[in-house]
Amino acid sequence: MNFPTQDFAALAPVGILSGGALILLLSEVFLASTRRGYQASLTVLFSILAAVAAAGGGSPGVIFNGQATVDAFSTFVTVIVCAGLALSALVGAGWLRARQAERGEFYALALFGASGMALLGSATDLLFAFISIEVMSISTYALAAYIRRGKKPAEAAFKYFILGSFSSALLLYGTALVYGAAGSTLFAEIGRAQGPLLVVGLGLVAVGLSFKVAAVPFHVWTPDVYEGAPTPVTAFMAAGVKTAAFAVLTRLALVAFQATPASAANSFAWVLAALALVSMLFGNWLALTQRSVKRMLAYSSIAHAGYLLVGVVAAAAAGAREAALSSILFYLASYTATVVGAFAVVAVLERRGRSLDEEPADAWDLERFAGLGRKRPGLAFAMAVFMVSLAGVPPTAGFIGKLLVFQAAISAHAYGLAVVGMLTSALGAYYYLRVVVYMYMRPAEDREIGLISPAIQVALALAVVAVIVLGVGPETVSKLARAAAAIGM
Amino acid sequence: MDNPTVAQSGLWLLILLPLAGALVNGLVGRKLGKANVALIAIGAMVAAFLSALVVYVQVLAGRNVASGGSENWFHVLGPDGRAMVSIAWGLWVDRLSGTLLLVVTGVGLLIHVYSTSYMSHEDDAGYARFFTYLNLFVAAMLTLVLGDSLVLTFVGWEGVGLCSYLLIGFWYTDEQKAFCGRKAFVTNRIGDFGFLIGVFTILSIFGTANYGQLAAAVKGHGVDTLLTAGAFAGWTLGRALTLATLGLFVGCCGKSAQLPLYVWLPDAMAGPTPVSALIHAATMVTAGVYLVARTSFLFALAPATMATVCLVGALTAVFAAAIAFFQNDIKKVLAYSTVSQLGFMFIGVGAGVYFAGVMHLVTHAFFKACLFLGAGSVMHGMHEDTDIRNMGGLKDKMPHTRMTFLIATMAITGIVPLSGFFSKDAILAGALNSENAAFPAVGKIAYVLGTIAAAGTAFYMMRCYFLTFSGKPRTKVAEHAHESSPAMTGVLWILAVLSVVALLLGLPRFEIFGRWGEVFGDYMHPVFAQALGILHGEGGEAAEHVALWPFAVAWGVALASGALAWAMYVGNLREVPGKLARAFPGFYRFGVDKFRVDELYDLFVVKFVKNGAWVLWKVVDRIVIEGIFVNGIPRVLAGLGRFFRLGQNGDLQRYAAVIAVAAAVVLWVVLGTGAR
Amino acid sequence: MTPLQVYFPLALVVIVSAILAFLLVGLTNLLGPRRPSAVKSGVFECGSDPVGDAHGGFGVKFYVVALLFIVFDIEAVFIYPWAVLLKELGWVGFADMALFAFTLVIGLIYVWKKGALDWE
Amino acid sequence: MVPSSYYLALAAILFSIGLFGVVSKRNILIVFMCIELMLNAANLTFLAFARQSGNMAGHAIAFFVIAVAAAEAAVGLAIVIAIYRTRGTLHMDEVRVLRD
Repeated sequence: MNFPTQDFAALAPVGILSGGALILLLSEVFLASTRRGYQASLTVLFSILAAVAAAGGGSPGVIFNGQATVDAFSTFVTVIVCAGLALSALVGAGWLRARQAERGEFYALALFGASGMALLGSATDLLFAFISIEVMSISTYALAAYIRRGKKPAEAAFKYFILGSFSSALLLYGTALVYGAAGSTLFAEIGRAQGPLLVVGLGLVAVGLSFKVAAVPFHVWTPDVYEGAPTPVTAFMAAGVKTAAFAVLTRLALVAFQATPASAANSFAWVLAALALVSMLFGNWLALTQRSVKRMLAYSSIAHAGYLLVGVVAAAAAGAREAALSSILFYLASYTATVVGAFAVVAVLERRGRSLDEEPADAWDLERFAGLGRKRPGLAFAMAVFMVSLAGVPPTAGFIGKLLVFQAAISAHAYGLAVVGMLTSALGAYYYLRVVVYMYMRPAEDREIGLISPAIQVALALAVVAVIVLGVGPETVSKLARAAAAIGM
Repeated sequence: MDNPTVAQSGLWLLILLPLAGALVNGLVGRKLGKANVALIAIGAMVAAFLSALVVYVQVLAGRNVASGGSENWFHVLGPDGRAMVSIAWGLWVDRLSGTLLLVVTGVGLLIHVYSTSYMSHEDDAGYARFFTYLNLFVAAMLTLVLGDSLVLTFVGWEGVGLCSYLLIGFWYTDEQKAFCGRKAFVTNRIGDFGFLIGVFTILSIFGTANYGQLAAAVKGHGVDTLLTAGAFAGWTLGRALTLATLGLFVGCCGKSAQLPLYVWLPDAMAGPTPVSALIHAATMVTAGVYLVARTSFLFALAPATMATVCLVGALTAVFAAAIAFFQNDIKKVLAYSTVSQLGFMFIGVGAGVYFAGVMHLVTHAFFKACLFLGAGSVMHGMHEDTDIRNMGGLKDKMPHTRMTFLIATMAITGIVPLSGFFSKDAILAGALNSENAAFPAVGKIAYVLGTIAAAGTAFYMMRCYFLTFSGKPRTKVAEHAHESSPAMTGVLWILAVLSVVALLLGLPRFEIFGRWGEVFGDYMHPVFAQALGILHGEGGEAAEHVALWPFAVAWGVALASGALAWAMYVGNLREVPGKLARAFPGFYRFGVDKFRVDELYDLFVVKFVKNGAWVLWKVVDRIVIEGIFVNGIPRVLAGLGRFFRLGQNGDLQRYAAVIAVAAAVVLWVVLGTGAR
Repeated sequence: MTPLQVYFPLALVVIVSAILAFLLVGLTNLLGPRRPSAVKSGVFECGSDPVGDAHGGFGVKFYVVALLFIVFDIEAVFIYPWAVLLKELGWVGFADMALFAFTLVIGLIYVWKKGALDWE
Repeated sequence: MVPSSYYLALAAILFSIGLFGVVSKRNILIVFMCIELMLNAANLTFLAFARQSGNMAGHAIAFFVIAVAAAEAAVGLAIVIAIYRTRGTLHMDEVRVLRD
């Protein structure tokens, strides 16, 4: 029996991320210093290292006897997750310092979470996926409760924890049933099994994953948790958790679609299509009525899960599979850049109480954005870019992503979903542009300009550049996405 | 100057110059002071106009200028489901887009100059904001015009919509104006949805959205060609293209304010007047006409769509003219007139006389911009009062404004030697002679409706002119009105001269005009050759009945109708209202001098026009669009949203129950269908 | 022997003890005299009225220690099968477990330095 | 020998009890315990199937699940303590600040 050196080497990005987390934990207790500025930089450094290791590590393929597959797909996901982590860490630095809460644990937890996400991107085994999900989720539960003042963070973490472990339990029970039906939890083996036990098991697993991607009706936790969690954490959740969960959902969906009985595959496609439909409708719809921008973004992330699910459904058709997969990956990349940027602006403008313990009721109200175009043209411009991208207006990243997804759906003959997607994104533009209207067309309520730090400025600049570059010159990234889509399942 | 590479690099410069102006003014404009802001904005426009001229020299020399085209923007899946096809960042100037290029940069430049004076009452920040949006708009409009694919045109399409939205709501303090912006937003989103459907359909049929490639793809194919690959396999080309072009036309209806999506345009008048002139008269609203002309070879393969375009245009022309009869706000009159004139353009492109539609687009840009800017000048003089009943006698106070307004009014009315006559009548004569494979009668119907609309146009425009400038001042404000600054009147004169000179474009093909006969049509012919070939058979041209009588009818109608207006508001008939008032004591109470005219007007209009048009307007605008789309749907959505928000009541266990029930449903579905 | 036979004595004990428990409590309830009075129904705490809630909070320290115990204790489930099979797994297994233990030790160091193990 | 379907049925019952408890019990700690019950029901299912098929993977999976459940319990308890600190009670009705 040889030491599986190569298998471990293939997971070098995960090693870098979790090693970085350990280093940050130790440095937090040993370097008892009041200056903690290095922690965010260190986190960014580790995420860059991990991304480089992932991109440079090649594609060794199947590792650990099939439990994971390190390929172009997982590399793409890892890089997105690392980008989301780095941006969120930069946002977190300024945000936490202003609340006197900057500690190494924050970054360590984020790094642990990111390592779970990176693992999830390469998971081809249900148990492996379950453990990766738990690594990711437990870190994000703790991150959500990171701010100990006030009622909201604890409540958000609590809801996230209870509902998250509830869905994990469903997923695990489903895994157990699949294990019973197939005698194994490897994706490759699952495809060969059949019978009602397998169908029920896969159904429960699908429910668990739908929870993680926040698809209606498994979205109920999203608005509350996104609102209550510290804003940088929300950004990280919206970007990273969604990306990782979609990665594994996509891989699993391909397995389920290829499951032997065609009727079962059909019914899974139906379920996913229904989830996509209601997610697009309800996500956009409920976002319409929100006055809190943070909560609006939470609903919008549900809607975007719907658009991504359209891509997953399109992947069911053999002809459009590659286009659909690459569109999902591109969409995830563009959504990560956009949503982290949008939450960064929310973090800047968040209303703070007079004392650290106070929680103002309307901390993220639309009024906070009134007159921003005059007060801070740069910040307003950045937010306008993010909103326009989320609305899917060209020439931004969001437009290309939507166009690719809908085109894949049409190629897969999912006309209904494509049309509903276009209609709901037309509807969605209303609430995104309402933010723009407030920024440019409403007089400011006060002269306060919010909290802005160099780190957040860097994060915003990077996000804006990414959104515009992905919109104007997406070819580099989408070529990578197409290469990654050719996963040999 | 005739080095093509210079022109090519100039193409991107054309878009980037106004964009750079917008960026500078947007980010630091409020600190620069008004003079510098104006300098930057106008400098960008001058440079863009000069680049446009450089490019146009190439086009005149018979060369089309393309830039990019090989630089990939992104790839989409081709119709066969395997190969990826590329959408490129490419710009393309031929005679059609070149002409629009000149209009956009030229008229845009003039309106920028005008605005420096018109907007001078704004504070520094507002001034910078205004020019930022204006420059941004020009950049987006140029993208729309120059883009060499439907996707790139869509980029500009969305951009101009966004700028229009921002500029309508420019004076944001007013709740009513915010609402108007919303109306524009909703109708434009409906239009965008249609546009996207069209783009996706075309992508699925041909696997490309590039105009040149599309033209090559349909070359040699007829309506009955069977599609073999892609999402529309098994359909005939004509059927698939009918779907695609109808989608595109819904987009055109939204952007170009056609029935039933026209409602936003009159409300868009809430924005500053130069904006109305640039965006809502000269450029953006004509984008739909441009799009139909640009993709003429696709529309030509879908006769049903052509008929729809033609009919919708004709109905809009009549309908909007009828509404304009009972408007008293000078800008509203002009707005409905714009809707009506856009209808004429659609008759042109729908009936297959593409060059006439485009020509009317150009001449309309000149005279309608002139009219709007004249209205702005009047509003300045009248202290922002826009009600023509309060004006009168301004001809002595504002001589320049009056003269230019009169010239432009005569142009739009169709008085003979001016440009509007030739472009409008080229459309109507062309429609009369056109043949539509799907609905043969459509050309004749459009001709009749168009002639009625032309008569209406002559009347309400003359009414507007006479009420504003003739007679005696009817209010104190009107007595003290003053002429505007040279920056404004100078621009007015340039536009007035242009709207006369543009007649050279439209001379009909009569012996006496020699080689100037239909010069614009000949010039545009290469652009539309393919579409005309499809419509009239390969190599064959439309039968050239250059009969004199349609022109004579049109001239007569315009003159008669204008004369009636003159008679009612200036001439002998003026006494009629007074006599009526004495005859019917009920009116006597209103027998004050300034109201006489309107009483007759009401008497006249209420009986014949208002009731019908008003009911229609009420139904379409207030109930269908405003009631259902603008207010109704959002209200229903918000109401239902509130209902569903009850579920989001913060109780964790309710959430868990929702998840559990949903999981049970999912299991039921997969078991019910999957396990068997 | 079938499993049933092996576990029969155990089952017997369980059944007997269960019967006994119910019997004793039930008989007391049935047979015992019952004469409630105000004094008897009143709370009794060394002759004085009770102060505060019986559900008093524990110090948060208890929870922290309990949490740490759970986490470190559970890791033993991995060590036990590993220890049984150590010979077969060889150096590969040793290296794996070393990595695992190393991570745990870093966690322990962190907890220690953080002061979570100090009772005071 | 007890048929493994008995174990499976027991696991299903335990899982359902846990699920029901999560949805209906108003005390946070009990909800918390119900979730642990669900996880252990899944564990039991794994073991039953492993025994049924003689496949050892199920046993290994159970170990992993136990470890994960412990980590989850640790974080969960910490969060419950945070709730108690901000609310002073462990009743569900107090955890409803975040809502539409």
